[in-house]
Amino acid sequence: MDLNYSAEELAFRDEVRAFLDEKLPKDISAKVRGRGHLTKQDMERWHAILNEKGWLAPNWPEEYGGCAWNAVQKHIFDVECNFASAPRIIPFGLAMLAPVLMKFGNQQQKDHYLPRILNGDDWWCQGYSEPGAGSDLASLKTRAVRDGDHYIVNGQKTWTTLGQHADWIFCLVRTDPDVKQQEGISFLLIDMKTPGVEVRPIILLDGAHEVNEVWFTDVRVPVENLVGEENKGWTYAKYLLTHERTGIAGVGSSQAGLDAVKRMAGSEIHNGRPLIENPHFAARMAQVEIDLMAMSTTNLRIISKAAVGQAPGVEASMLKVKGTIIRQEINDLARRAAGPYAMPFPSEAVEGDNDPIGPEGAGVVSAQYFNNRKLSIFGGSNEIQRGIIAKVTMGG
Amino acid sequence: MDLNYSAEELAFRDEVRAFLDEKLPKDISAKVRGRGHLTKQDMERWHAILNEKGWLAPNWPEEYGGCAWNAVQKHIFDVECNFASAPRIIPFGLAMLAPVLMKFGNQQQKDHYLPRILNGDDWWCQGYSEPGAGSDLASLKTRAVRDGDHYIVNGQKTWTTLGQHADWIFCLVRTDPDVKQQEGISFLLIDMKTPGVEVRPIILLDGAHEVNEVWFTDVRVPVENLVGEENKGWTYAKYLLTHERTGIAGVGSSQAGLDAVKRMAGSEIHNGRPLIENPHFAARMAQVEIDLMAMSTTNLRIISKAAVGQAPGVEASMLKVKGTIIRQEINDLARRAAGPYAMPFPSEAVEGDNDPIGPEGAGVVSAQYFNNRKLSIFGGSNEIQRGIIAKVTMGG
Amino acid sequence: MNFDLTEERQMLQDTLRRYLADKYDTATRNAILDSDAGMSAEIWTGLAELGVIGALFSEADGGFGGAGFDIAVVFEELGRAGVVEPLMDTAILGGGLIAALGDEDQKLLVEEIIGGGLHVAFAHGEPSSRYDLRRVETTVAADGDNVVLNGRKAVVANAEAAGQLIVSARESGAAGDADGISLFLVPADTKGFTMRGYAMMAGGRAAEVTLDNVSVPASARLGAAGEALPAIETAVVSANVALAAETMGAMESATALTKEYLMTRKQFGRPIGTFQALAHRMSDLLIELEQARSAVINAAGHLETEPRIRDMQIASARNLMGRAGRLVAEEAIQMHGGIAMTQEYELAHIAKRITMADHRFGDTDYHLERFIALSAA
Amino acid sequence: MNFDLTEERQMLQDTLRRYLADKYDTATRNAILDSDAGMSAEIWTGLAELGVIGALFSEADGGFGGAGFDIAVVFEELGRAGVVEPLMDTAILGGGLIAALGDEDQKLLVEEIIGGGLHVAFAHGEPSSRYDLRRVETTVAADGDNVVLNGRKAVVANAEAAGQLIVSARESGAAGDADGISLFLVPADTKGFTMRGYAMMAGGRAAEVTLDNVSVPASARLGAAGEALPAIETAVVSANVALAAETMGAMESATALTKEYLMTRKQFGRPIGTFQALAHRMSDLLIELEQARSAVINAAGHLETEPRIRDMQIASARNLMGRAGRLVAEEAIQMHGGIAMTQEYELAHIAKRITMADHRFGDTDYHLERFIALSAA
Repeated sequence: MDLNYSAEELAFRDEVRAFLDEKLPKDISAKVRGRGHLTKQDMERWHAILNEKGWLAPNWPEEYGGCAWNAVQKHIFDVECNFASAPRIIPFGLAMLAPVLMKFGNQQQKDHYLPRILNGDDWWCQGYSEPGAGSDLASLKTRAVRDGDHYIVNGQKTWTTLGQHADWIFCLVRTDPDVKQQEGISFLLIDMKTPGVEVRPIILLDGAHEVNEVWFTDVRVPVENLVGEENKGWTYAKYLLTHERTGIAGVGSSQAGLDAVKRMAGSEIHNGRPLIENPHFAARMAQVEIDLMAMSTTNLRIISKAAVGQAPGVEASMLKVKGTIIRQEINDLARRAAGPYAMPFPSEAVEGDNDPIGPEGAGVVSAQYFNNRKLSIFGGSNEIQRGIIAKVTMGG
Repeated sequence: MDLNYSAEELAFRDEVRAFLDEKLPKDISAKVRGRGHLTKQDMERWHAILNEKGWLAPNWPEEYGGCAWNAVQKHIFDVECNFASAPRIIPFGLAMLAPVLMKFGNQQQKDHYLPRILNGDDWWCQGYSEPGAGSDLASLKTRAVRDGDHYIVNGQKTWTTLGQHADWIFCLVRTDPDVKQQEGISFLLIDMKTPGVEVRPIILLDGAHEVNEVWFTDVRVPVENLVGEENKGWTYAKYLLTHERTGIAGVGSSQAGLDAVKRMAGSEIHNGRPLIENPHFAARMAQVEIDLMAMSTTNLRIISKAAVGQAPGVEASMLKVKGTIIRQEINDLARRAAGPYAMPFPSEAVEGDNDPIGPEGAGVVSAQYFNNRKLSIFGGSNEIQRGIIAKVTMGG
Repeated sequence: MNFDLTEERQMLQDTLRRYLADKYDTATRNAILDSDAGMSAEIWTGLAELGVIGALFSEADGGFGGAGFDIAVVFEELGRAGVVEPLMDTAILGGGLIAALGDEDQKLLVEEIIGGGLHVAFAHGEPSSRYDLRRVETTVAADGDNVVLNGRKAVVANAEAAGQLIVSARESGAAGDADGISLFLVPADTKGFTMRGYAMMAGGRAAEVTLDNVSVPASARLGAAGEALPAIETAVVSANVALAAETMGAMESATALTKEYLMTRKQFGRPIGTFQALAHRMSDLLIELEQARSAVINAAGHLETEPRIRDMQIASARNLMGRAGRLVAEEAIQMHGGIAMTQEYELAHIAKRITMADHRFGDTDYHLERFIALSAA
Repeated sequence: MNFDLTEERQMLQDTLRRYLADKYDTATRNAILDSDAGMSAEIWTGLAELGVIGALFSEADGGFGGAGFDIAVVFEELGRAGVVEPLMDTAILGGGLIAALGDEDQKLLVEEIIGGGLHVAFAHGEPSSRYDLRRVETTVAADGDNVVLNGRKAVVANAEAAGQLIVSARESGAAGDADGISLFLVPADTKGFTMRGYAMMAGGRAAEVTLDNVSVPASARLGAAGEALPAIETAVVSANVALAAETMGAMESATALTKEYLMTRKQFGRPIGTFQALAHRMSDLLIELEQARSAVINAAGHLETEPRIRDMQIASARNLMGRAGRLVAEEAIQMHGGIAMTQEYELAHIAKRITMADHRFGDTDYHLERFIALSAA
């Protein structure tokens, strides 16, 4: 065992730092640091910069234009990006659809979609969840009925993240209603501009518009947009869900968040001393930092193992649960640090071109606290993850 | 609402204090304060003193020799007894069997057993749990087969508290094996001196002998020892389990325990200052004290309600869960306060007539910490209690 | 000792609960949240007419209540319905301070408050004071018969709606001193005020208030010069009872919504409340709700006791509410899943009320520290 | 960066695990616990013959290991099997201090230790020192070529079995000073020692040691006069790695036993592990176990780094182990129910090992404070 970076790893870290220093637009990193609202254009600019460098797809094989990084390199890149306040890369095309296409798509689909994902030609969103289904994906009701060269799709998806920006959606649809729940599901690619597709915003409790309902009314989808075999979609969805997810632990994000809390607690004065010196606040901070130090190593251990071909399996669920607990705890610390200034609503009155009020970064701590309750709900709730861990390790 | 004691209540408190000051033997209270080992004789002495005063049975109706106290008086008595380091009164006869006999026993049984319980003639123990049944009481296997004027009892009970001292045991036995689990159970009183009854000690993880296995091999029990009707025992057992239990929250015990922790933390020196001034220790202590202040009021609210005839129902389960969490947290604080002196095993080498080692009271903190893990396991585990709360409040 | 509400309070509670059930549903409240004023004049008048404001004042002050349990009963109901109208700011703080310190003339305002005709804001906290009631840096200087105020006040709730602001300023001493703090009753239209208003996360509005040579007659001072801190502390004690009770009421709603959701929502063919993990976690919420109820009773019941005991009970209640409230808010959202993440669902607002209460007059840790300090005293 | 054990360490781990699985079952261990010596000479010899003691020393000191990961591998296995034999006291502390400070003659003892022929006790803590390594009040006075020691040492683990005791005493300064502490290597049969021995809650024995004019040659001093603290701190750092690894090993056993119990034990006709509440809680234990494993790796991997980083990792690991260990020990017992409350069941001992480790060289809060102090430095 060796916990130190090797010379090569240090060189790689320096290369990443130099790149971020030179290429990450300052206006974008300022927004990320201040937790401001990123526009679609902001996200696309950064996507293009990474693509130009060839660093957009750490998890893709080289043949498709991936980075061919090992686990430690991916970790370094994650930490440095967060440290430099780079935006996160939208995962739907790159990290979610692409692996499915690579494994189950036909040659034509690979040739067509994969380069467009890298180039940012298509913005993808995900159509898994349905109203009333919660984490019980297999109960989905959206129907696709074969009609000649097309499927006719009817139904509704929900919690579709950034669906308002999307050109395409990859969907789970029911193609055979007469079989057991997990059978009869297919994996379909749908152009959002097709007549009958409607996106309706869902406003989250912090006022943010980031998820949507997507309604399908007699939407005609060419059969060539089916991925893999009809009625085998559940297999592909499971593959996607259990596929290696380097970023699932959110280590870099948590480290950046904790740094921000430390800055605020260093400047806020409580009883005549910086809040960071208050033993009760310091204890909360130290405990989450200690948990994060351990999880960071857990994360590296797991992705190292994954790198040499061992499936991460149940460990991804462990990282998801612990990772979200830590991130949410850091969000909680941030709101505490802000004191009474956690109360204002981060509207245009206190953000944007107006001078911020309260300590630096305080404007959005509460919004982020509430918004990030989603971390333990969406993408397979922590209850689902705990169920997976128990089932895999105890059987039954 | 009025949170203050009335003049009558204050007078009652003074009366209790004066009584305890005068009548509670100093050698016994010293043992309780030092958490030393109480002998059977110690417990019987205190039982007799209370009986002489007429204060042995707060929950019994006056007609049977009870105190006829209201809820507040019972609370005052509990708190003052704990404050004065009085031993707890063994509940099996007084608080558990007696209410069942009063409600379901025949006149002969009431006339015979109830006075003997008050006088301390019979030491009772409880025969509910069986090996492998855990909290699933209804699955019990001990058989009682009618044979003329007797039942022939075969089987095994476990976790029988202080069974080594007992003259009698009240038992749940299966009298009809052919019906659904909860039917076919009877409530039987068995003389421990009957041939075929064998008590085997179970040593708990802290080294204490306080629970036992009780084995029955062809034990002949006269049919007049059946309480109520044959095969109706489950009803009686449930009555007992849900019967008003003033002491279930353990408020007085927790207050006394917290006082002991404060004393130790006031004298232990950490970083040159009393441990009680250390912010991290103080925070742990304050939080449990705050929880206890609230639970003490919850307890009073609930027993006041019970006093005017409203059944406490699910609230007893709430008090059990929160009460055990608080008591166990105080045990944890006590071991922390003792520092390295929590490590010695409280054997004769460091107790009894030998000078104690370490800070006052440190000798048994770890033993008590481990022993009191039982609080959330025995007498209906906290999981069972949570299930009851959920079932009653949510139905289903 | 007894734990029964008086008949009057029971009636007040029933009346208020019915009124809010009738007039203050989720859609109405969400419309209020979206409005420019951030509150409803109609509801305000309605509450005044019901006597809800009067219940927060003693008979001597023109009301018919004002005891700890009156505050608790009212704010439990406000919390249960997620009411955002500023009863705490106008009545408990504003009205309370005027009643405690005002002269005959000033006290006439209390009548206006009880009638629903006047809003008041308590402009006390400053950008660097956090929860410290003594950290006042706003200055006051004599200028003939007038006094001139200069300084900045932070997150002043209800500032824009207020007809009168109660402004604290320092006559002498350093920022953290107990002595030297005065209060001034300043009409909102006085020259020299600048307000930067904004909505708050859990509803209602507040403002950053700048005082630039705000000149008022010396008679605008409430009580004796430099001696306002004890009255401020007393008013804040009442506000803390109100906050605790409001949080408890909101916790009641959060647990009730969650219970209902768990019973109706099905997954894998069964109500999700029958899954043991959720059932047990729901039980823990119900236990904490009882703890919270007792903490509010303790705080309300000791409002008129000697300060050390009173303050320990207040600190205790707010600390418990901070911990239990966080658990309930987070668990209620988690057990609901996605639906509770949406603004239009009732729980979203209730959870925000619970959480944001932890940022007024001291958070969980602040009250823990106070409890520790008072225990050692 | 890589997370694979070297082949040697993997082999050491396998060998030790097999040996203990074979020789150290619950019944054997419980018999050892009941014995007067509180340990087994046969096991001690066996461990020495396997090279387990040697693995804790560097080649320079006559061993073939001594790095952080050597300690971690050995103690994880000892923890997993609930071993009560005093490897930490004799080898890590005793042997470590002699190797660090001893002269040629004194260092000959290390060979004896590695061979299994000598026990050592580190008599450092005192009745009022708690976890403070600097709080030494035992005195040392020169007396010709001899020095005379007077004082009391508290909860000295392995004192009765030790052939040599390493006694700390103060040459100068006040109780809490860093400077002025010396160590002396004192044969157990030296006149003036009084030992009051006792068994410990989690196995093994300790003693209260009184030094009444214990006179030894000045050459018994280990290292330079008054300058022993850095070496003590370094030895305790290694002991903390050992404690963390041992706790982690014990947590592995506790979770494994619980998992097995949940899968085999049935209630209401189903294995209790299929009840969702228990399944989810079991998952949390497994998550904390991975956290603990990482904390041990971090601590062991930084044993040779600069002191501030090293000490932060140590404090971090012990704090995490205190929290996660408590959770695992308490939950494992709770999920088992009654059976885990009995002395004869394996988990009872394992839970005690986990919990009692929190009382050696600083508890959860002590290490949290250290982490905070080091973070601020």
